[in-house]
Amino acid sequence: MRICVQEAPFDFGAETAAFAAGRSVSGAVVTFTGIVRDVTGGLVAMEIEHYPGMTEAALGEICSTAITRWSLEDALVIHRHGRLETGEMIMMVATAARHRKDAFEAAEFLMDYLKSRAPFWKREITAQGADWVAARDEDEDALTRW
Amino acid sequence: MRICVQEAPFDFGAETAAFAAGRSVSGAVVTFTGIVRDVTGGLVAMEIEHYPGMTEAALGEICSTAITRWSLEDALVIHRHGRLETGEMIMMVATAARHRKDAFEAAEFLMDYLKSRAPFWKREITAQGADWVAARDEDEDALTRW
Amino acid sequence: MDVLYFAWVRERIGLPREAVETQATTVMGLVDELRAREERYAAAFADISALRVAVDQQLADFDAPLDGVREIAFFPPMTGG
Amino acid sequence: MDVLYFAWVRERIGLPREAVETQATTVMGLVDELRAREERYAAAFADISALRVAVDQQLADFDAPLDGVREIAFFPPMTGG
Repeated sequence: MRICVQEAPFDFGAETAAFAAGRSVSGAVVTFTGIVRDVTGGLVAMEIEHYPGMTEAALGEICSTAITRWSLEDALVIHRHGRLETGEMIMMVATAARHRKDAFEAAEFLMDYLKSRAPFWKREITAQGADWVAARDEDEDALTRW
Repeated sequence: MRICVQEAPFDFGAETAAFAAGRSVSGAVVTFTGIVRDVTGGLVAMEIEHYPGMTEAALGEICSTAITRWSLEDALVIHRHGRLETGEMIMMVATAARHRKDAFEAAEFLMDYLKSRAPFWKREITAQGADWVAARDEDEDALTRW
Repeated sequence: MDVLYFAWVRERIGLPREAVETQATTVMGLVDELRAREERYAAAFADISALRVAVDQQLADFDAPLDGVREIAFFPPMTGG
Repeated sequence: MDVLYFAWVRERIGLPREAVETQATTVMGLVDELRAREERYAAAFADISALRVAVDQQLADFDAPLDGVREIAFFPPMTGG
């Protein structure tokens, strides 16, 4: 298990390659990457605030839960904070399991939980100013699946 | 959309990096990779036979269906054939969508369909001989989800 | 038309592809003609519930018509991924 | 104890962290003390259904006890990922 909370960009290709190459028993590797998008138009940048200390603890706990529940060989979470431009990668998760169903479910679980249970707060910077992104009911609802 | 059916290994890190970097509207990228595993013990290698022509057509059709159904910005399928050693990557898929739910579902759909509807046949080579891998009922059942 | 065999169907029949002259009007009619040829064909086609068929590279049913068809392939259930 | 504020809670109160002496025995008691201080606190804590709280870096409820607690954080619902 590896948890990285960092301001610097990460090398998605190198991270996925290293994660997959490190496997010894897994037949299935799933990755997810989130990218900053200008959905409404006019986005200049995204700023991500977090709670140092609690962030790492929360991600570690979510990751450990996933590893146990889906018998993962390994899991990886990288999440950036600070200022990100459109097109930059915000975060990634990777899961490795014997079977594809477990790798997929665990990756979706990690995403659902770190959306609503890891202490990050996004703010969208536009020409008009800065707005905190509101949590969406559907992100909270997604947790009921697990 | 890109479909590659090839005997040569592929560079997973480079492929995932290029796929993610090529996005303009997607906020979510999911990848899946399958790796040869010695599940029962004694596996020497895996041999994958396929149906040249039909393979590319079937993968293209499955991919197009996914792109339409989940409004994907893009999708990628790479599938190897020939002889593969334990630990080698057999195949990968990648999907890019605005939202994570679509990217995850489309990747699972691609996997479910190419397990049972793309003309590949796996044979396990052991010290005792070679055995064709039997299709599993659960792989066929997985299609009913879609 | 060209008839192709894959995986254990290919092994049981002993060749990957052959040109076949047929009077059959459906895939099942062709299967019956092949079964009547030799024991290795009869063995390969003994249980067609264990087989899949593609007609001109599209998955099809055994009652599919052969009119205008150029290529038929027989194989076990696929195991990709 | 240390009280931390994040996102718009931090902006509304005007500082990210402060040391607070409190007689409160629960998180809600602490919230009531803070509300009574100044308008900016009252505004930040006007609707606690819009807030989340962490006690010693673990998500908690507003009725959580403060006994032995060193760090409390208040923030809006999280938006990671």
